[in-house]
Amino acid sequence: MDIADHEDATSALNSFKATTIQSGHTVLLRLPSGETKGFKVEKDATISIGRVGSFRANELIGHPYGLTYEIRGKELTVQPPHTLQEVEETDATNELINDGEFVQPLTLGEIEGLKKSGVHASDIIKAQIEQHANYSLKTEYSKEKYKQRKEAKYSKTFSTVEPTIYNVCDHWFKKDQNRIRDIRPDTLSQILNLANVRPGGRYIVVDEASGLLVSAILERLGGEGRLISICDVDSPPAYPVMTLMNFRKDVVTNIHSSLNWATAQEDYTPAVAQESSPEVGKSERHRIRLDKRKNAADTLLNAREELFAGEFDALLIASDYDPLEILQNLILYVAGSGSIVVQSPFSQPLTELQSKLRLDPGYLAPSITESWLRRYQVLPGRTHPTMSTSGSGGFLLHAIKVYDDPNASKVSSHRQSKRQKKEADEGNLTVPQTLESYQTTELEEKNAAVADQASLTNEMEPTG
Amino acid sequence: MDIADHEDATSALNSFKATTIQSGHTVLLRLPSGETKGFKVEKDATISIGRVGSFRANELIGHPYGLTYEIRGKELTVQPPHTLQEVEETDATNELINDGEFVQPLTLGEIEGLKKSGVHASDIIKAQIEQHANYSLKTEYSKEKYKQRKEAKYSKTFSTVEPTIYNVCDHWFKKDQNRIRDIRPDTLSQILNLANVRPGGRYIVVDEASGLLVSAILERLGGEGRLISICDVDSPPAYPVMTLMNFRKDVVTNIHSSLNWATAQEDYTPAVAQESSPEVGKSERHRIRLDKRKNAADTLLNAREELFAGEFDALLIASDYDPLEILQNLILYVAGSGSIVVQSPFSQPLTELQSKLRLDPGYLAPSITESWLRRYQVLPGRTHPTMSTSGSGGFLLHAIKVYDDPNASKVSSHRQSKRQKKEADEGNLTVPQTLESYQTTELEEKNAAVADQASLTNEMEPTG
Amino acid sequence: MWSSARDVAAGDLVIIWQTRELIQPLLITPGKDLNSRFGYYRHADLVGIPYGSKVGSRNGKGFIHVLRPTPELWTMALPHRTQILYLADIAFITSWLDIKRGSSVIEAGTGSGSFSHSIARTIGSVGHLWSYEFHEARANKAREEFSLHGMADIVTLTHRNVCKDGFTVEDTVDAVFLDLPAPWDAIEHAKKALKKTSPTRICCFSPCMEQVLRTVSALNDSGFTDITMFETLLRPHEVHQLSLQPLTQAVEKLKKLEQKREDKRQHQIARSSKRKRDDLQETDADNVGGKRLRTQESGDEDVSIRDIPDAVVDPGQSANQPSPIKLSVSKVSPDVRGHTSYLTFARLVPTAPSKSVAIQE
Amino acid sequence: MWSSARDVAAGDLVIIWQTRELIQPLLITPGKDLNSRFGYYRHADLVGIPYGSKVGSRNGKGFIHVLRPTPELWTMALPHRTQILYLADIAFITSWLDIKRGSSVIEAGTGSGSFSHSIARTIGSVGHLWSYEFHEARANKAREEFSLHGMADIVTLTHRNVCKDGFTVEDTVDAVFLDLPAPWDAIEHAKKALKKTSPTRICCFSPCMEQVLRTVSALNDSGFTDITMFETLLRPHEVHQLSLQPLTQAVEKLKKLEQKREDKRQHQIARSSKRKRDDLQETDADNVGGKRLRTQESGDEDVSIRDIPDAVVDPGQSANQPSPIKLSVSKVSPDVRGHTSYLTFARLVPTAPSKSVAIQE
Repeated sequence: MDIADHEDATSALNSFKATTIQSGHTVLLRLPSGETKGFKVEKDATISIGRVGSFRANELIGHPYGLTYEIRGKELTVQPPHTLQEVEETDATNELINDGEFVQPLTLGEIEGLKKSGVHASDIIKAQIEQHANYSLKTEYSKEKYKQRKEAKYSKTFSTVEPTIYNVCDHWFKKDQNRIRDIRPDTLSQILNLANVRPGGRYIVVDEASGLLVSAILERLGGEGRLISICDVDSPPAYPVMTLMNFRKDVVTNIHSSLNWATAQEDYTPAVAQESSPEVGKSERHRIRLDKRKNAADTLLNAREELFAGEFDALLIASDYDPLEILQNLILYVAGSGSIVVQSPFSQPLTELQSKLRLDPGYLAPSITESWLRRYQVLPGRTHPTMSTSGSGGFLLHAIKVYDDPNASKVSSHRQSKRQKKEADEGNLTVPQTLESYQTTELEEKNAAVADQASLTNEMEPTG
Repeated sequence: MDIADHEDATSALNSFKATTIQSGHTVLLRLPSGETKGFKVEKDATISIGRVGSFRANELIGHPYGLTYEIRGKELTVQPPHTLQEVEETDATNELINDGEFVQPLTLGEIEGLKKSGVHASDIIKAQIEQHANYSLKTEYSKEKYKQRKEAKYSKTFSTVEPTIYNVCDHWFKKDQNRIRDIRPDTLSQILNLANVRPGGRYIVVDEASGLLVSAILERLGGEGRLISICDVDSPPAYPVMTLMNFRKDVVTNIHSSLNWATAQEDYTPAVAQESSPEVGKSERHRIRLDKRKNAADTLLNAREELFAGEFDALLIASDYDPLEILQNLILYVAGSGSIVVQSPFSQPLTELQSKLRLDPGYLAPSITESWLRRYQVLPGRTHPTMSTSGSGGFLLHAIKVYDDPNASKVSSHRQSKRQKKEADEGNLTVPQTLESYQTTELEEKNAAVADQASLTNEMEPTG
Repeated sequence: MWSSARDVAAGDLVIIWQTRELIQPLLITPGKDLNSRFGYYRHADLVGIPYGSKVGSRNGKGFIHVLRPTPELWTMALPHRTQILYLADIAFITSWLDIKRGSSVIEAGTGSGSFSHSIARTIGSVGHLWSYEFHEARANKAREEFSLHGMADIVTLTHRNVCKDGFTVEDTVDAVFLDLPAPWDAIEHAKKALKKTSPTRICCFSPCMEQVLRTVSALNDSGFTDITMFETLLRPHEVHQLSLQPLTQAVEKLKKLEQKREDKRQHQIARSSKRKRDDLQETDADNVGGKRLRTQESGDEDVSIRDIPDAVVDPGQSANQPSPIKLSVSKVSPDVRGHTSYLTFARLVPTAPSKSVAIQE
Repeated sequence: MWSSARDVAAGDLVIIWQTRELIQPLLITPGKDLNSRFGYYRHADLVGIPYGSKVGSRNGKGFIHVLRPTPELWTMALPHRTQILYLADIAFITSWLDIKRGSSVIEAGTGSGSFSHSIARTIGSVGHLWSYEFHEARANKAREEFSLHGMADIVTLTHRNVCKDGFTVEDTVDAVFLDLPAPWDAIEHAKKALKKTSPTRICCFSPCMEQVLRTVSALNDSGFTDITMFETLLRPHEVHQLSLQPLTQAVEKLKKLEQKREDKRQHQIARSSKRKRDDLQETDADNVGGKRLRTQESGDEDVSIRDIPDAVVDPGQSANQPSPIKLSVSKVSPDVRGHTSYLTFARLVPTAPSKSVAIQE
């Protein structure tokens, strides 16, 4: 890797994110229903998770993420990890069970009584099962389903969920996929890889996905690199997704700056920059305010300077504004060979964009992809895709920024120093080793023609 | 079923399609590569299928479809059906095989020699395998793959493929999916079911899918019912797909008529109908020609009359013309509660159409669906989805034709005879049994509002 | 099966469409009433109206559509006795098994009859369906239903455990469909029931992969060929109206917003008032709040329609602004059924004819 | 890893993009030439140009784009020693396994190094990848490659059969990725290698379902939890220009066509010529032929653009006709990869802390 300062990088890493639960974290808890919910962990506060129960936050602080707990009173007991249980098939079928006659033997009142008397959830279920008239007639599959349903209802256990970008994205996607523009964890992972997001890299992002892209890029930078986000409100918005990441704010401040569509214009002079009068001799309070204002102005001016200097590694866009206009505004600041990734919940805006970009020699191989994801249940003997899946994870357009040479396709055009020319003349004509496979490749069209038909081929997945 | 004449129906069925291969049939053959190709079977002719070999057509005539043959000389031998072979895993891995060192021990000349001397394909493969230096080091999986590749190359076997609509659609989809507008067998099956195509039914079709829809509807009618197709050329086109179905022409003529977009206009008088002068006393040849012309005119006028009389069970559209205009032309002839199914290779034209139809009270619940299909390899121990699948099987819009009552949503409006009124007044208010589940259904919105949001719900697949 | 007359008659089974989520069968029985959330109707009022009619309620509380039953509507309306098969699977199975007019078909089990109705429609009165159900109460209910729907001549329903006792016909059917927990136990029986003189087909419907693996093995052992497996789904698409906002407009709005705030600040400095400190922050907070609120709204309604604050734009100016690009777009609905079942298919090849087979015509 | 300078320098590894199907790595070695179907280039000419430049060939036969390597481009350009992992799987695995800056990761086997490059990029210089390959020649080639690409500090490559001999580290890594024919034999070894103080993760990459079932069972037996399985794919979309023809235009054309033919016929009758008999038929045949030809053409070029015969329309009239609706549309490419592998994931839960654990900060 071409990263210079190894020590600095390490220390930034260590301080970017705590590996255990800390006071002030917003922690995702997985409830017995399978749903995840975010809870603020504050020292000495009580966390209440509905009918599952409540407990003191201190019980979690200092623990690694990912453990499962049972609430007993206000106390938490760490549970051993849950393993799969083999379902043995018996000769029983559902043949003799009459539909609609599946009577629940314990009344609601009885169950509440058992729960209050501190009887363990698994015992309530067992009691129900034993009294269930038809239970022994049901197949093992039906029994298992029944048990799971009951367990979700009476269990007093929960797990803490590590704030990985996968988990946070998954949580938001299930909670409200509109707010993150349908970006599913798989799509997000593709965005990050297509944009070559890496520690030390420099990126521009237009994030109208509640901060999901900003969060994901910051997580990948891990404290090393730069991110400039451009928003359509005058001050940087509070990103609801970022709350769950529990980044250390000081590290984020170092690597992340925010501009808006006005301050991101080179020909625009922000009001703060117009300030000229030093206004000396005012009150202490006034001076503090002026300092603050000065800092904000400096931050803004630095971010502008940095943006306009360009040479960013990639530009990532998830926005409802016309993507072509966004590119026209920002493409200038992307380095040659840098990536452009545009996300949309619908294919149509990207279709329009692609049909324009393919005519622009400044963009290489603009292509549209849709991500497809399928999750499976893998319980022993009962492996199948989950019955309900998300319909769409959104669409991506990817292209590479290139520098056109209008003459290149017609005549040869080279910058050549004398020294280079000499070397070249002396050089032998052997094909380099890394290209040896090329010699046998059969091509049917000239590259100019092929490049025109760019969209008709699968760029990212060559058959091989 | 409400079909009157049982005997007639049966005889029509028996004569609609031969169950064995007949002279004149175009028969799909599945070649060792897995590809299917159509061949004309003519008595006493020779059928030549490339390097697999050639044989006399008579060898197939009278045989049921679906058999596998081996060509030996010009003769065919029926082969026993091929069953799956369990692959036993050995301890061998590919660990010790060097890439690129996979030497073929028999030269091409040697193989040709073996083939000419009449050595059986499986023996050639065996010989190759035995001489293959690394063969025993390869895993059983690799061996199997290798064997299959070789088998496809040297095998002299083929199978006849029954001309089911599934097989014919599959053949065309693989051969040239553009010509059938991306209609995959699964999509086709949905079109037929959504349009409620059944023996005895009456249908209108606009088929620019090389006759795939026409063929599929005729196959489903099985000789009983009516089909009017509307084309954009003045005479009925020759449908390449229909050639493979091997329908009996006389039966097809009875149930299928064709109009074009001009002759399907009520206010247009076709030229043939303008004929008035009897032109008596001409030559025999001239009279035959006139009779022919008279028949064509009668057929045309009858088809027009039938179309304009309306009450068709469904309208099926696969066309490049604006689907809204097509509906405006033909919706009149669809019976109340009849189905409209519009197919497109792209979602966009259907999106536009749906956004218009949902505002038109003459269409109930216009909804867009895309079919998804996945095929699996199920070789023992090697079960997985096939590596390459078709990307898209096209999109469907489905709606039900209804008669609007503009007052219905505001005030009650009823046609009511006195007798009916009396009965109703005497009737009790009990909810009919079939609606009992309704009473417990929780609805959150009025139906008017829900109907407006038609597109937001999954019509065909209610969760249940 | 059901009425093919233009108009509804007493005794007809009709489909009452209230909403997409509320589609119910109704046996037209003059004298009875239909009472629903969407109003009050008399059966007698429906007699004589054409199928497909929209009918307003007597009490003005809503309306219904009176539809002619089809197997597809029946699937949406039927009383569930079990998990049922839906359009995509039914249609695909029908096609692969080459079920058409005149086909002889076996299905086991009958379940809620969703598949049975579709097959009966497709084979017509010259075809026949043998349907088997091992659960007695369900078998009885299905038998009543088939009779009520005029399918008694087409469908023979038998209460029977086919895995144990096999089928009631031999060398008779063109196609077998098995929707059973252990289809492998019925495969040899199915082979007996299939015709041997023409190509025949079988389909096993199994939700889990382990069942598929065992089924494939049993099919292979019984001499079935071309064993293959499919999954098919129907992905409903939602239609949205999308408007792509022009960016230039956002730039102008933001510039104005900032200028306004700056003017306010300068004004305040000039006045040297006491309330200085909070102003800037308030504006910030408002703005952030406003942004978040908008996002939520658009989340609740339609993610695609997005606005930047209109309050700061002079209405007179918008005419000069580029107008947003309007598109009618679609995407797959979020709650797509992700899996119904694996469909394992196989063929049984007819016995090879002897060389002396006469050419039939 | 690779150069992050603006301009290409001698000794850089660059990616030469000729077409989408022809993307090749090139080590810039002034003195050498690049000779391809798309022209003749000297390495020396590429030194000093900015990355991303389009370069014309010296002999005017075409052009290339000179790109900066990324793991994603490398995946498209690399010499295949084995089947390789592609973007969709790599990205998803990276995300689920929470691989990021500083992560310690194991992969087995190395294969063609497609996954290795992506992981090295993502973990950065403060992370580490232990990569194991059981095939000696492949291991040696990969080692050379990693060294050439400046990854030697990040990746430790070991030639080893990990199923038999296990891994070389213990209690060290955050994530394990197994791309092996029999991953179940390596799962206990993987457990040893994983850290025990924080949540860690494993992924097994298996093309067949039977491998998945065995892997799930082994993971469960070894105490891994939250076992789940995914498949992911990238579906490339094609963009087409669609024009919906107005139907009224077709109607007019057909009317004119028929009138023309009728006029011709009447004309012929009037002339009572001998050649009567064939004319009508000829016209028919021509027309059918024309239709079929058009269909084929549209099949070969673009199915969406369709025309009815223009010959019969007066050019002057078309201005009055409604114009076709033009749409820019897309659909999934016909040749989508339908399956790569099943991705089986599981977590290893950290040991529970004792109650006395101090609050770390």
